Amino acid sequence: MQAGLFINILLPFAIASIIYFVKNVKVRNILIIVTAGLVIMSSVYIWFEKPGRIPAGSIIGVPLDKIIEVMDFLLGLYILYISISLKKWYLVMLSLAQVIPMLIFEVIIGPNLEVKDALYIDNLSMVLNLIVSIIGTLIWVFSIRYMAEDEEHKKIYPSRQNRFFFVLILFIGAMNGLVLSNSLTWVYFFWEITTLSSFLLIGHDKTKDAINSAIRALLLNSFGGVAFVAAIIIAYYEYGTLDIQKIVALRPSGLLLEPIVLLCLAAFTKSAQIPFQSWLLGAMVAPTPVSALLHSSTMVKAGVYLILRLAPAFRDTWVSDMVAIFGAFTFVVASLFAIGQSNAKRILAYSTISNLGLIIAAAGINTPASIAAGILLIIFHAISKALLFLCVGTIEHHIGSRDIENMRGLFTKMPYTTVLTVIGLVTMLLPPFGVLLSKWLVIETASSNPLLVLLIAIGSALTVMYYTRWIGILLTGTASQDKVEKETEPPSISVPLTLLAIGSVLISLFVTNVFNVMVAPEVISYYKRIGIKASEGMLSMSIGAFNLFPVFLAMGVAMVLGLIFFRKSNVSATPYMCGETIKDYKYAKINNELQTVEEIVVRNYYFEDLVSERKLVKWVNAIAIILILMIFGVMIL
Amino acid sequence: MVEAKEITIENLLDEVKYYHDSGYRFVTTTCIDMGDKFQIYYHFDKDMKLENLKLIVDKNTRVPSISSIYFCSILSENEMQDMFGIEFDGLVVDYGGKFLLGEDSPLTPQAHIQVIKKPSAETAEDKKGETDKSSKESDNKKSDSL
Amino acid sequence: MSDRSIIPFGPQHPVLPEPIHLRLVVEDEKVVEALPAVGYVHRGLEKLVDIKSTDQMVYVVERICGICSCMHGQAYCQGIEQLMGIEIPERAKYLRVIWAELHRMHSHLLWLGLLADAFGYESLFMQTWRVREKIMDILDRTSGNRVIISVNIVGGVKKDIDAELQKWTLESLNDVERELREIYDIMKDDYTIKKRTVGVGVIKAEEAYELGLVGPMLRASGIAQDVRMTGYAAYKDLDFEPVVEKDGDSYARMMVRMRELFQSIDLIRKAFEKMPGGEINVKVKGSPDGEVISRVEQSRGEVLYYIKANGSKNLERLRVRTPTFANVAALLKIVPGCQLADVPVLVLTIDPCISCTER
Amino acid sequence: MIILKIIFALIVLPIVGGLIVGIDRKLTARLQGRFGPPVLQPFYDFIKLIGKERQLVNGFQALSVFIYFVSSALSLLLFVLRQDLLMIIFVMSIGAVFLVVGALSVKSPYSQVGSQRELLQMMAYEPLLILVIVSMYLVTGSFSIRAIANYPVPLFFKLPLIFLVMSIVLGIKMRKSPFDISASEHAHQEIVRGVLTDYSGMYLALIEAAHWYDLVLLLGIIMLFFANNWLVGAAIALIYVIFEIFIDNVTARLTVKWMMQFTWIVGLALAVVNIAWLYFVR
Amino acid sequence: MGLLDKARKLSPWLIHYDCGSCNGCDIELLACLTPLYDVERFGIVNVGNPKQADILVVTGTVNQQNKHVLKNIYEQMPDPKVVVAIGVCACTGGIFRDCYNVLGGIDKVIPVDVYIPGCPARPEQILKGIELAIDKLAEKRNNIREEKKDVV
Amino acid sequence: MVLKMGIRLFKNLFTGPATRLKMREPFEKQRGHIDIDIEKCIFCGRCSRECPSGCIKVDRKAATWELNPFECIICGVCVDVCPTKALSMLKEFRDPSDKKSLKGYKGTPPTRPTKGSNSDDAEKSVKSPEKKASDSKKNEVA
Ligand code: SF4
Ligand code: SF4
Ligand code: SF4
Ligand code: SF4
Ligand code: SF4
Ligand code: SF4
Ligand code: SF4
Ligand code: SF4
Repeated sequence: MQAGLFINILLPFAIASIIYFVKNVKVRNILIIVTAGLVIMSSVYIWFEKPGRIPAGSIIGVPLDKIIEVMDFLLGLYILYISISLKKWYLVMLSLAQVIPMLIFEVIIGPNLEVKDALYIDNLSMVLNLIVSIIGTLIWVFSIRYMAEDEEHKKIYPSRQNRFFFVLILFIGAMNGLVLSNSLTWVYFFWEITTLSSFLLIGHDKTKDAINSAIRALLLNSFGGVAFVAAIIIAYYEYGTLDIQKIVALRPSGLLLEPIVLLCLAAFTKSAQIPFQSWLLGAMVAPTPVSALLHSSTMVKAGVYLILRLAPAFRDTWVSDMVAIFGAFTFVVASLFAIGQSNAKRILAYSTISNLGLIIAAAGINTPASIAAGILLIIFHAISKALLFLCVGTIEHHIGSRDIENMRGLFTKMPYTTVLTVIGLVTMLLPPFGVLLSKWLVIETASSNPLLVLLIAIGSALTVMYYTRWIGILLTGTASQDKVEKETEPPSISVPLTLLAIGSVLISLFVTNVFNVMVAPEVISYYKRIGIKASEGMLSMSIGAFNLFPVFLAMGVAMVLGLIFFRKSNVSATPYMCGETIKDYKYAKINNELQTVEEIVVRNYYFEDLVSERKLVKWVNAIAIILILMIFGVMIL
Repeated sequence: MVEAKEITIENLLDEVKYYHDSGYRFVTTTCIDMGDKFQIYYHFDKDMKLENLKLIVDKNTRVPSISSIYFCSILSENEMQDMFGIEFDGLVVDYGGKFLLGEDSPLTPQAHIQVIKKPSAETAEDKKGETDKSSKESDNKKSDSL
Repeated sequence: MSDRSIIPFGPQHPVLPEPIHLRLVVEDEKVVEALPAVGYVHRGLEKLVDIKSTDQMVYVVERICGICSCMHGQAYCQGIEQLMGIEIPERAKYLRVIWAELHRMHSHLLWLGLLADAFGYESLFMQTWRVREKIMDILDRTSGNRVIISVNIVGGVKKDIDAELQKWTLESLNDVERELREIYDIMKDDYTIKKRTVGVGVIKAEEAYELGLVGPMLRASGIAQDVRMTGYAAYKDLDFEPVVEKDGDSYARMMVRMRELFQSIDLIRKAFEKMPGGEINVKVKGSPDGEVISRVEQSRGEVLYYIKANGSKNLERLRVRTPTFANVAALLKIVPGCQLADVPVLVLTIDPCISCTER
Repeated sequence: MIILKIIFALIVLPIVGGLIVGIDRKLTARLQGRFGPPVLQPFYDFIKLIGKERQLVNGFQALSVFIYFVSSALSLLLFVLRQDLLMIIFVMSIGAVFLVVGALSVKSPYSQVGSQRELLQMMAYEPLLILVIVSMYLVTGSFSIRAIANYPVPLFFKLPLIFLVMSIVLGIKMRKSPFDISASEHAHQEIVRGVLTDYSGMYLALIEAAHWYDLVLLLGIIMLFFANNWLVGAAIALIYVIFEIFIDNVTARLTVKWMMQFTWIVGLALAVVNIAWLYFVR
Repeated sequence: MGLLDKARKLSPWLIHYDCGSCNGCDIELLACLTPLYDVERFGIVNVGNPKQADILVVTGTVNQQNKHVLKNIYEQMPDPKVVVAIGVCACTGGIFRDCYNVLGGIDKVIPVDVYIPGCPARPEQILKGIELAIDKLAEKRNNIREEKKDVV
Repeated sequence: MVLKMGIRLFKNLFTGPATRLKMREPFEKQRGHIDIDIEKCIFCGRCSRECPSGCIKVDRKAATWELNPFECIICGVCVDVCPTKALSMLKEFRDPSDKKSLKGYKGTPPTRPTKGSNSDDAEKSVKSPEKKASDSKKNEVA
């Protein structure tokens, strides 16, 4: 067991440090792939062992707890150093606000801080752990080739890939540590590492834009860090323990909820909820694997993970309701902003934010079924989103743009990647795939709160808008005129993509098994009941049921029929253009540049005047801040 | 019967400007092929009274466009450009001689094309190869009827 | 990436009964640029004067456009008559007025229907065309044809309307008027129609002048200009006031044409009342010589015929400046900046007649 | 029994839908003073279209059409089998999404603009539909049609405003004025037939048939308001259709902007007021 | 198969292209849609979209500018399809056939199945012509079937 | 607003459709198509000269009178000018057809007043279908 954990958490740290110094690319790549395999295996191993609580051990006689404390402090100092070297006074203040209280606290409280069971392994942490270990390592593999191309494109010499992989691999260790830890101080330590990794990776390209975005990310996450520190200190004084499980079991109420609310606030920043969304959007300047790994599948999930973990602690309180509304609000607003975007990565970023909002809403609804929905959503979202990000990265390297307008008719240029992208989009958008299934669960569980339903209903309608048109334009083409080219991708790109695509479909197909094995026990352990029956391709509750297999079956039939009739059709038709032909459309025979034959372009509607991010963002942020204040406010009630 | 004030290329724009400023509505232009010259009428209207300007230009001279004064003149000027091949300086929207005409239309049709009776489509089809004869026949007819 | 879409609009487009092409550049739903391309109907019939005699040309100009064909014939004949110094019988003048006004009515009704169709008000389209059929019946019965009635000849008219037909016509017109009142009431304050027309495509009076607009377009912008006021044919004896609206938007243009329908009914009634008996045409001998400009108010505004003759059987030059030729300029003004959904409505509010624009 | 039900849902009901469309066309004609086509006209059209040459501009059109058709059929089937209402709506939305995807896959500006508008229409009616269903849940305590249908009091008495909201949804889904924005029944529109512009032959026929399924499904939802008496429900649903036809004939097509404002302000307000009232009464 | 033929006769959809007509024939065709003549009672719908139409109804003469448009529209129509020329302009060029920009009747560009004379053609005449076209449609379909058989 | 239209529509609904299910009788002045009483024709050719559309061919020698109904604009000029009133305007319109056929008549040359024997009123359709077919084929290819 210990070995499993060791490989899972510490091996990445070790390998990362080695890779930092390995100059030989081949050796490095082999090392990465081997580590990836080991991490996946260890994760699966832990999953089968599922040992529950694990006491903190010691390394060479020094208790781990102490090590972490010291490391924590060092990390704080490092961030402070970065802040100072960046010459941003507010960053310095925020770092100081973390380091100094932490220091004082640790010095004063000292050994009492220790949590007996430093690690806690249950289904929720394992869900996250598996996601991190499997998707994360797939993204490593993807990055090998991707980063080589990326540096070529961007003309980065000398290579900074060593540093890149150092952070990327180290991050997985930290993430695994985070989800398995049971002590708030440990969580905080790993939390800060993820913040730092994010900062380093966003700034990887060292362009002005990248550095600014990195600073913004550090700033907002440090704010969350401050909230975290405050939560630790207050929690200690109020509950007398930093053991998360114990805190949850306490089910504090009233003002005693304060540390939990502060933790939620920290989680909001990590999950980039409005009004903290700006760092995640800025983070999109980072190379795509970073976006896929940190900023959609794993790191941002740390926030919602924390909330889901704490959810049982504040169930049936007003705080819970407010959290739900806050999450739903983010869900709507982020979807709304996504409509105004044509930059694929920004769309994905907003979509991530909105899905995280939905998970938070699910956590806030705080019934067994909704928590289950939240966990399911984490799983499905992670896979599909990672797939989408990686696809966008691949596309970007081919066509040199990440604007979806430039992806019109992509199918004719990169059929394989396009199909994978479409799979990713469809699994994000439509039943019978998991994301929508979870959404269905959320709506049904939310339906006793009309305001929540209203928000979620609007949000999901908005979601349809921005995904559907993306799917549509990827496939645009005129069979008789646009010949489909052949596409070959190197295995290090195509294998992770294909695995993710297959995974995203299969996991939806076997959603009941996933549910029964992974989700249900977790929920039951906290809530003693679950209220959902999952069997034979059907999720049923007392208030409704979702039948998956008929939908899968029907879609399969439709696709087969579509293929058959496509074969039997004349595909040489041209689109209707009012009698003009698309080929030689020379509207208006005017003399100035006009005799040129111009392609008809039709753009999606982005409603710049209505959904303008710039105009709305102020208001939205204000409302979100009010909502957060209200969360604090209702605590008193 | 058409009273018109004669103008020249030099004072065309000034005259038109004068009409514009005194509140005349631009009606249209009319071009007539006089053989070696073109005669262009500019018609203006105020309170339903028509005022005309007459401009006589040599073929192959460029005429200043009045479209900067009366935007709506682009239509009739483009039409003249199509039909007579007169080129205009400073045409705001220039269709380059393809305003009304298609790709395969005859060029400057109103300036030189002589329309002749095409034989009835059916008869032509019917009597393909006998065109000479039929034309002779029609000649005969003509003489008959005379 | 260009943030604009380019949409070809026409030539074969279901809302456009006639071929015209607009290259629309839109941002979301907003049109930012519109450039017309024409020529799909250009036949070159002005040049037919080379082979058709002066008399035969009447039938050609009537086919410049089938909608107000009668007025084309009238304008042409008046021009030739003026050149040759012919005074046509009084009765012929009144008959010309009657048929011209009937044409105006059927044209306006047709337009109303198409406008309704353009904003998706199908039942209104049906309603107006149903009323229009009554006018078509009058035309059919009085002249022998529904659309191109071919009654004008140089020297007068070919057909007469006898007393019995007069009575029947007036009765039919009463029916028509009643039904028109109904339609008028509907159109005047229908919420959805107003939503689509009020404030859409505004042309102010000065702009209308600047663009050289004619006919209802001009009158909808508040300028009382109507060539009928010059008193050609029998109009000098039938006093009437041009219909004017102030706002210059689509709604105003709709109302102008709506109200002109009633005006036409009025004029027809007056004409029947005052119509003297006697001959309907005079025999014409010889060929015209000289040049002349003849203007007539058609349904869409003033048509201007320039006729140049040289004393031979064939004219030397014929030029027709039709109303739409003047009004197309308005499109360039009002389409940019409108909503995509308003494009058909705006195209129709100028009441385009491409076949006479291109001849 | 279940076989019978499947046959009923997949074959009998779309025929009913087709008949309703036929009646619609006849009635519209009569309202306009025309003689009108035979009531069976939609079926003639359907059969004829099936027999036409199969043309595609892009292979994905075929795929999209079949997905649209199958998902519509499936959602109706699930409705007849009395499954979860919310799930049915989601299944139906697969079809709606793929209709748009199919249209977007064609390079024609009309299809493309049409699909943008179709998306807006979906944005307009989907929240309303979800609210309709949620309000049904709030009254009956279940999403399952079985439970909703067994509710003792007609839902209409508790959800009168929601019942009105359905008229907006139905209007949009039936593509009736003033909501026939993305693809009007008649091609006389600035974007020709919007999303349907580039479909022809069999594919158009399938879309038409899918439309019948959708129509019956929506009418089924309307019937749920009177679920304790199916006959009354059916009668009311028919009256509802006639009402829609009437509205179609007395209004012009309005713009997208207006539709969004109307549905989101009036529609959502009606729904919210009704739901609030439910709370109040409780 | 009989059913199909019957359906085809009962549901002819048409598209109208104004190929440079003087509007005379156009408005008469439009009049056919209106209450008095109501072609919809025969199942005829003016779909305005070549891809969904069975009958192409053309009014007016072909000129240099619109010949390619006419051809495009014809080619976009799925089989079986028929073409109806309304008015003497569409049949032969009518009074305009001598004009310099006019090619003549539409049969110069696409095959025509039914000619309707008249200037303009009356609605009754148009109805008759379309009836004739519907018969042709059934014939054409049979031809296609035979052709296909040949290929197989 | 909706009301007024609504009332109108209900009126329509209850007064029944306005559709003319049968063709109405032509009005008496109706211009349907041109007919010739070839017996009366003296082949003077006046109709041919005055016809605006130029669709009449008269051959005096052969005593033929030929009309292309697909070019005739039914203006009635020929009827008005015919000195012998051989031409008349019938009320009925001409039926549509699937091919363009000329209306050819062979009469008796006025110089030789023998009657009846060689008059031939039969319609003469355009021959050479092969040519037509090849023509349309060409169109298809092009
Ligand atoms: S294609 Fe894009 S992502 Fe790739 S290197 Fe070039 S700019 Fe960077
Ligand atoms: S006149 Fe022009 S706008 Fe009016 S119906 Fe005819 S073609 Fe259409
Ligand atoms: S103005 Fe229009 S309707 Fe009138 S004759 Fe000219 S083209 Fe025809
Ligand atoms: S009623 Fe309107 S939409 Fe319908 S066919 Fe006629 S013109 Fe077209
Ligand atoms: S046949 Fe006559 S009415 Fe028809 S388009 Fe030609 S000229 Fe006009
Ligand atoms: S009949 Fe008349 S037109 Fe003919 S030749 Fe004699 S005079 Fe001349
Ligand atoms: S009716 Fe007119 S067009 Fe026809 S043949 Fe007689 S003169 Fe010629
Ligand atoms: S029909 Fe009359 S005008 Fe013509 S040739 Fe015969 S007699 Fe002369």
